[in-house]
Amino acid sequence: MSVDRRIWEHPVLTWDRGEPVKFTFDGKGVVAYKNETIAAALYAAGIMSFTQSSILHRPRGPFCMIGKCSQCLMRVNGIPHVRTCITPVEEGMVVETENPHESEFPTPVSSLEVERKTLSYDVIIVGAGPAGLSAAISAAKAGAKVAVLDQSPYPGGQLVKQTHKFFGTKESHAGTRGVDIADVLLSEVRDHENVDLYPMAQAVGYYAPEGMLTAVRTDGVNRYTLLMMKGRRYIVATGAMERTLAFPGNDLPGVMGAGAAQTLMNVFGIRPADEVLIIGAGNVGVIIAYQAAQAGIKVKAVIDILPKTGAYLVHAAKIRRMRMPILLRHTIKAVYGDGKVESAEIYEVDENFRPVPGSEKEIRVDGIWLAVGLTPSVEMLEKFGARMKFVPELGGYVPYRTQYLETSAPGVYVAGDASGIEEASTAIMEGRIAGTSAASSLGLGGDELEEERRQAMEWLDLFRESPDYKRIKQGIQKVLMGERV
Amino acid sequence: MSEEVLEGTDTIEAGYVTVEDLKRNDRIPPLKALERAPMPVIDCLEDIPCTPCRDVCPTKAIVMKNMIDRPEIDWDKCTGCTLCAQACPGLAINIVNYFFGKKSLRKPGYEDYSLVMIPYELTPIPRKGDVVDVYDRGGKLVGEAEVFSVIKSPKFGTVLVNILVPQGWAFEIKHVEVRRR
Amino acid sequence: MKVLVIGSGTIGTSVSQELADKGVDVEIYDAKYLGYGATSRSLSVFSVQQRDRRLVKLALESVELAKELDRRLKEEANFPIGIFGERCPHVSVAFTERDYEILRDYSEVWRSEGIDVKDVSPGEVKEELLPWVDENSFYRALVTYDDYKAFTFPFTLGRVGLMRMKGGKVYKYREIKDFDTGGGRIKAAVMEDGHKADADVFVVAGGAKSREIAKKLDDPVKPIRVTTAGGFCTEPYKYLFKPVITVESKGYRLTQTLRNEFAAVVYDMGIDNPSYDIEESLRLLERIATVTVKLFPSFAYINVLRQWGAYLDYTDDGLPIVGWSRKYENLYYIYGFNNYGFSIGTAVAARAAVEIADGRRDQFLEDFRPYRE
Amino acid sequence: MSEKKLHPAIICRCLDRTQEDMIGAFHMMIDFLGIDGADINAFRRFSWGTTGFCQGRGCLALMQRIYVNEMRKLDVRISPDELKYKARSPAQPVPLGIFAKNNLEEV
Repeated sequence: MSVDRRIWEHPVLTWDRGEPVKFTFDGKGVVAYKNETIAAALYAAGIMSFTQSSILHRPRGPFCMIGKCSQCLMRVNGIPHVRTCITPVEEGMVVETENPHESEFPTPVSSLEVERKTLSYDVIIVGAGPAGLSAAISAAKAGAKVAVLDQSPYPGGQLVKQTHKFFGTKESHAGTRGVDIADVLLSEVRDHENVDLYPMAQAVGYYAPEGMLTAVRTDGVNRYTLLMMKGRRYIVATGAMERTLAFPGNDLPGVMGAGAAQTLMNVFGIRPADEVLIIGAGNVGVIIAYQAAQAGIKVKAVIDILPKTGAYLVHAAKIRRMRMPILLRHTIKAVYGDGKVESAEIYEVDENFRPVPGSEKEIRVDGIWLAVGLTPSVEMLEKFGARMKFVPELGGYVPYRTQYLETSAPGVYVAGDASGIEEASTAIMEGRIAGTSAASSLGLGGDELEEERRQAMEWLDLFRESPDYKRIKQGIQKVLMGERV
Repeated sequence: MSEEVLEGTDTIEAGYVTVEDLKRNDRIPPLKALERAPMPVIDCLEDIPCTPCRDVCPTKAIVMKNMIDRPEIDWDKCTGCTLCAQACPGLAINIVNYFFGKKSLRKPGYEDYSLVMIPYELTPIPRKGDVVDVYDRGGKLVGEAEVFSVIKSPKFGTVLVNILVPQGWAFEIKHVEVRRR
Repeated sequence: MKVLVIGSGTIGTSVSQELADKGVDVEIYDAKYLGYGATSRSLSVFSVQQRDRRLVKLALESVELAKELDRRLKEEANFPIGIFGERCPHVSVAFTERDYEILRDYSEVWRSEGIDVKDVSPGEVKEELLPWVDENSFYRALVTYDDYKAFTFPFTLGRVGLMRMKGGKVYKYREIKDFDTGGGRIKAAVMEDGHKADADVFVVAGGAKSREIAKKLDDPVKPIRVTTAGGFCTEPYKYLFKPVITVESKGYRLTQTLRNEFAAVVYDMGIDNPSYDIEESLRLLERIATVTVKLFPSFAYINVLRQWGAYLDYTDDGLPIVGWSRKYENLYYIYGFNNYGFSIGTAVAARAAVEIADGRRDQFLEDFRPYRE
Repeated sequence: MSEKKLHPAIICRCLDRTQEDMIGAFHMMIDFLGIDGADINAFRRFSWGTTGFCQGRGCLALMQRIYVNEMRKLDVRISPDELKYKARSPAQPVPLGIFAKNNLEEV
């Protein structure tokens, strides 16, 4: 009987996995489902080690599940270095492990098919998370012709990975589960005929000499569309990137970012591990701990080096009452295992973050999930030439912006976590501000648009009155520019 | 190798809320209100920008001037309709029908029993008649109890588990797990 | 003697290190970080396929000097990687008969300096050098065997290391905004913050940016054109692809680097671009992609990891600008290296250092003087 | 605790650079360039960090931390704004052939 790590019973989620699809992995047959990526299907079959590292020849497995970390590269149909975590399975595919550095040149079984499209829009939005989708809706309501690009096959950003109901007010879809908010926003986007949504389209760059945003849409392992897009306005809503940690064994298969674990569990319905240790007891850490329980995974502990959880009490309380230990002032010493995670050693620290002698504990786990914070994804903003500043309150390098979220690059707006790490609800409001502002700068919309923007700005002001957001407010002051005329 | 049993830090800093914390924050409904109707016990002790409980309340019994304020309950206005518990994103609200045994159930031996409604989003989902282990806010086993009824909130999708427990447990308990069917 | 060198690219670091070796007190100033500009965007190939006899000679001389530099880095500076790679064939591809005729003219220049040139058919290229090539994609090719691959950064930064061992200093992110002049001399370079750096001799080695400096000094040196170039680098693959490929008619060059990536550059000879911002360009990426896929169809699947833009300093006669200023007696120019600064810079810098430090005139450099017609 | 094989702490997964390698590269950079010549770009070059498959998405933040910590040991305070490094296009590796035109004459 082959291994099947798929989740078939879940209190909140159901999955449309699609028809069964067969492919081979290193010569052995694997049964997957049409809506899975290669990496997801392999994980479901119990395969954790995907590739071998270049110099130390260490086994590696997926770490990010969004095509960034390069730990899932394989040879597919004779094409080396395929990012299997974002490549959908196809019937009859030949998938092979490789050491990417010893990988020979491509011997593809079929030639590359590329369609080139030159397109013009009023507003082009990069990122279809809560900020990008909200921006699209607002700009479209004003009558703008809008394009939304998203690298993932399942637009909605981090919303699609959230099983819990969200805080906020009804204006920000409070009380609705993240995954359902994504559906609400997406269906609203689809109701507007003047919005084109491009899933699986990775923005490659903005080329100033040509004044063109270029994106590549993946239609299959050998089929792509090159989108060359001219926008009168651009909104960058690229969200955030997970931070990582250096500790011995941090590259063993089974160690992954919280986002990767969520993608496997909640997007694909696959158990990434049976027993996990979660590092970081902020909101992300305790929320994935609860999601793990929903997926039938045992959480051995949630540890945090700080003396206080950064999470909301109600989220932390949910896992405490399920007897999941939250160990404060604890950090990871090392992860052990032969080819994959087998155990972790943690220790306690004192007020000065020095190890407490003799406090080491060993925990038997097969998964380590890192939830140690987020950093704004600002690459596209850099390509547009927006001026940046390091603002610790906002999580890293963020762009200068006006109160209407226009950056120092004229006509380029920012919204959501890319402007500073906050929440989905603030991302929705920032999306509305950026969307309405972009449209209104094009002379579109009227009083109604102005009113929508005013309400969103007022809402954000009230939201950020919360003690947890005072710091963020201070951070924003550091990068706030005067209004652009 | 033997493995140490891990226990979490028992402080409010680690998400550990006690009945004492609730009492200090006036979250335990007064007896007078409990005699009139089931009442919510709201474990929300932070200034979260979050308003669904207020917005859903048909009698405006939950007062929150700004979105970041904590919910304050006007015990006189509350009718015990349970909508706030269904709506709460933090699963932070239990509904305690304190005098259920005496006033509604009228089953011999259950006079001092309460009916506690717990929002639930885990599997296996308890079913009517199941015996469940009952835990307090810190995950300490309080005892076992019988599931009186289970409904799924039509509007919010959250499962609501009603369990019969002695009155003494009514405010202590916060979590259940199926022990046997 | 104290010399202030403006620019820390291939030329600036080479001159500085040579000067430091001669016991001169050297300071390098760069407006950006060390090795910024065309240097960090080059393919780091020592190529003998130059269009002029004098340049071929300098290229051959550079290889010998670089070998010595490599040895010194390993032995004196304990730098294990060194800078030097392997000798490699260089395949110049002609897509058309006309291209081929132009190439043959160049090859006469190479031969005249004793370089072995083979004139080969597409089939022979596929058989002997490049099994991945589409033999129907081009007309003919010329092959030489005297090029060398190297690492760029150990080259420039290694030079800085050797220079510092002799007491030299480096200053990055210090853009020189102006000069204090008087009595036909430059007294000091002035930074944005008003800081002044004095020296006995000032050396302009700022690549394309040298044009601005000459303009600021109102010195009527030979004009240069500043043109765009672009490049890209791919993910690493097994090191199998030894040759360097050049398509002269497309201003294109590709190779697999010593780091196992494929890297290619294209030169855009046409436009004089007044901006010195380094911008990525879609057009140049398209040219690289089109030529690469035309020659090697299966490389369509090779992943582009990063791309870059660069600005190059071209002269109309294709020779660099090297020598003393006529206007300021303590100002020395060394720039205008077209697209071959890496190939010949080592030799030119060594000769220039002799002129600067010893006051001797190098007859070989006479053809490169700043005021020639 | 029984003895177990201690794995290295990997900073750059793409090119297998451990924490130890990175610190070594940092000091080699200081030896070569001095504190005046050192910066995050030179550190990238000496360590080869940020130049692999992920283009720094996995390692840059860790490298910045190492850079700041090691500089602090040399009594140099580094402001994070000095550590900014501009990532180049493409934002994610894409096959070269996507950009190829059919006709050589067009380019």
